[in-house]
Amino acid sequence: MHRFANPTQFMRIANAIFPWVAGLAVILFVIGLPIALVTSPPDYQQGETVRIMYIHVPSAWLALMVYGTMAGGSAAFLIWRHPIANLTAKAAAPMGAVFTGLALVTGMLWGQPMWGTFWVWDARLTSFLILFFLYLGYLALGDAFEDSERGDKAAAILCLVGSINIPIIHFSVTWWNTLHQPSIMKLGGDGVKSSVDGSILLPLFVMLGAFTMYFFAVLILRLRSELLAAKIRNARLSQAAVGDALGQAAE
Amino acid sequence: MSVFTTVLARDLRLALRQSADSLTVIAFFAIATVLFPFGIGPEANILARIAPGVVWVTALLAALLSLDRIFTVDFEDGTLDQLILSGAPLPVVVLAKVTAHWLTTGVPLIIMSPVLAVTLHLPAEGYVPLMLALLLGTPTVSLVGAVGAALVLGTRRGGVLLSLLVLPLYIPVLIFGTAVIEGAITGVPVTPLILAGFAILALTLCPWAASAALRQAAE
Amino acid sequence: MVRLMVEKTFTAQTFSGANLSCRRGGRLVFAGLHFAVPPGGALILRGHNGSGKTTLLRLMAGLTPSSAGHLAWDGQAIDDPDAHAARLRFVTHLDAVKPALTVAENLSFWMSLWAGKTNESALQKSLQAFDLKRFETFPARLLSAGQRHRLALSRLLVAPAPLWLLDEPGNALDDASLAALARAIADHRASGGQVVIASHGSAFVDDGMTLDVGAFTPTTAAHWSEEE
Amino acid sequence: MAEYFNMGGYAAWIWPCYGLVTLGLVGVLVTTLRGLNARTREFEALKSARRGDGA
Repeated sequence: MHRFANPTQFMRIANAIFPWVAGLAVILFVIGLPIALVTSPPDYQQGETVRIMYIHVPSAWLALMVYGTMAGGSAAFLIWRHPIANLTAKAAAPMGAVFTGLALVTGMLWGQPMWGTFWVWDARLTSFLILFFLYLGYLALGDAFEDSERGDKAAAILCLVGSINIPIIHFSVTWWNTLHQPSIMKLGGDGVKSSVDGSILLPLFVMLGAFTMYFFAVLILRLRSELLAAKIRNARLSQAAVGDALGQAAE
Repeated sequence: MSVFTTVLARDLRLALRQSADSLTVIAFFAIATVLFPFGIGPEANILARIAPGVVWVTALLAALLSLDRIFTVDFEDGTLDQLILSGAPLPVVVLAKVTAHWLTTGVPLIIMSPVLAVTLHLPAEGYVPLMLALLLGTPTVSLVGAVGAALVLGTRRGGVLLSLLVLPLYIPVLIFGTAVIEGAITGVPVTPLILAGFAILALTLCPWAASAALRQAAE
Repeated sequence: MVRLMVEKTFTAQTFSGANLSCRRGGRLVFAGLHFAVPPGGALILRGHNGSGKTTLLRLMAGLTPSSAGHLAWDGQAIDDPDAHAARLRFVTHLDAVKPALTVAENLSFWMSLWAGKTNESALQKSLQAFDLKRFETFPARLLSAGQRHRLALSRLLVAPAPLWLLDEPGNALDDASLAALARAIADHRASGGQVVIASHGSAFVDDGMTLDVGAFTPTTAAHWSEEE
Repeated sequence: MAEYFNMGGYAAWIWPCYGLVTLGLVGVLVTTLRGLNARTREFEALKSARRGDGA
């Protein structure tokens, strides 16, 4: 485990797998998009709108997976003080917010033809809306300190608190939804269940894979960037220290 | 005296000497609730329909306004350093401070709530559930809020940030808090025990999370 | 002035630190720092602004973690911050005085937190040591900056602890108070306690060891080599 | 062809969905690459400045 805590070694491994991950992402998108958009048949219930599912479900899946990654990274950072774990959480967070936003927007655009309205207080949409706020809170807190290292720890604690709350929030919202709108149709779930059919599962899984590989590839790039930012900060600080020492010597 | 009672007694004494702080929170609760009839119109049946939700939402906002009192002053005047160095378990200190916060804001909100419910024409069978729901829900509000308040110590724009961090986490309490009241009115009772469950869960986790946040704030 | 009676002799233990480094805001403040304070000893921290005197004191208190090296008490590495906290008193540049409480209430709160109970005679002695007796029932908001600082210093005496960490304790003090502080430190050391003082001016002791924290500020090369 | 783009009458929802997702994914990738390039340049500049100092 501690082998990965060393930034240089970790990045060596990450850089070694990067071409494979990035290549796989490209290949899966090249295969998946034509299947999703052209060759796969329309669903017998939802018609052509089922094509939205092939990007909505992967976005939603990544929205959750990124939060899981962040929670794991935050825990590892707080317990073992792994700097890389923290950088991973930090690098992943904006992507998680984007995926959550995309899941919400595609859900709304799917809801309009299905339910005749852009927004229903469906349990899943509502949960994702709250998840989106959790992401915004994490990003805002990490950015709110003058000393970025302090923001790191605060954001990590917040991330863990949020990860304990996500199941509670989902349970509450689901219960609330059944209480108030027992007749509403569930988004996504029925689409998948009512037609467990190869013609739908194939594009879905290829797109899930493509999105996941895209996430890992961009995550590695963002980690590189975060590490460089840390190095630049250190270099600048040491310049400031030298400047101070020169000033002292001149006095 | 134990650590808990020592810290609790001091915070209560401070709150008593600066009672204007608590009164401001109650005043906010009243004013914010009274705004709703102006925004929605004075029809009694509409107000009665939204009364449980309005009381809960304004109670949450009022509690939110008072959260920075828990740690900010102690952080700024050096008391927090000394509390961390007291040698006492920090979660116990945190729990004492949260208890003081609940006694000085949560309890006044509970006492005040029936008065405001009257102005919103809450049906008679809703009053006891309203107070019970607030009694079981507000401890969670104080506990979760304390974690947020500890996290934003030393930030720019702490107050606005605090609301962004904490309000999403209050949604479960809001859902079940209003459901308990509405259930009593519509005759489909909802158990308030789930609110007690949230409170117990918050009680077991929040003091530790807040302690971790306080330690990193003092680093 | 009442001379403080030596109430308790602390069991003799050495407080030491080995190879300490500390990062603040990504900057390596000092590195490879060693110190040892024997029972009854005094350590004076010197150094220019930003050399890390306050950081070192906070590290000694267990508030700030060290990025390398460790602190030791009686040769045993300190791993329980709460146990370490229980044997030290830390006077920072913030006085931790509550304006709404009286002087006596301010003191007795910390006394009951540290000692588990309030002891009227110890309270009176602490008040007298820094000439605060006549303010006993005053709300602390009426005190001047110097008087508040004396109140913070009087906390050192309400419950005995062997290790005193003092950050610029002479700030805002008049000559009489400086003398009172010097006397309190001498009594504390006579009873086997030790003291670490970060100070620009008066050292308060004439036989203390001096540590120039500025000498441990790493060079530019160290910053880079640590990253690469 | 026009019939394909019509998506059975659902074009107004399907194409914006794909457009927004593409925009999101490409946008994240582009901002990441730009940040990475800017930081790489800055770091190289700092490094060469340091060599110049002979520090």
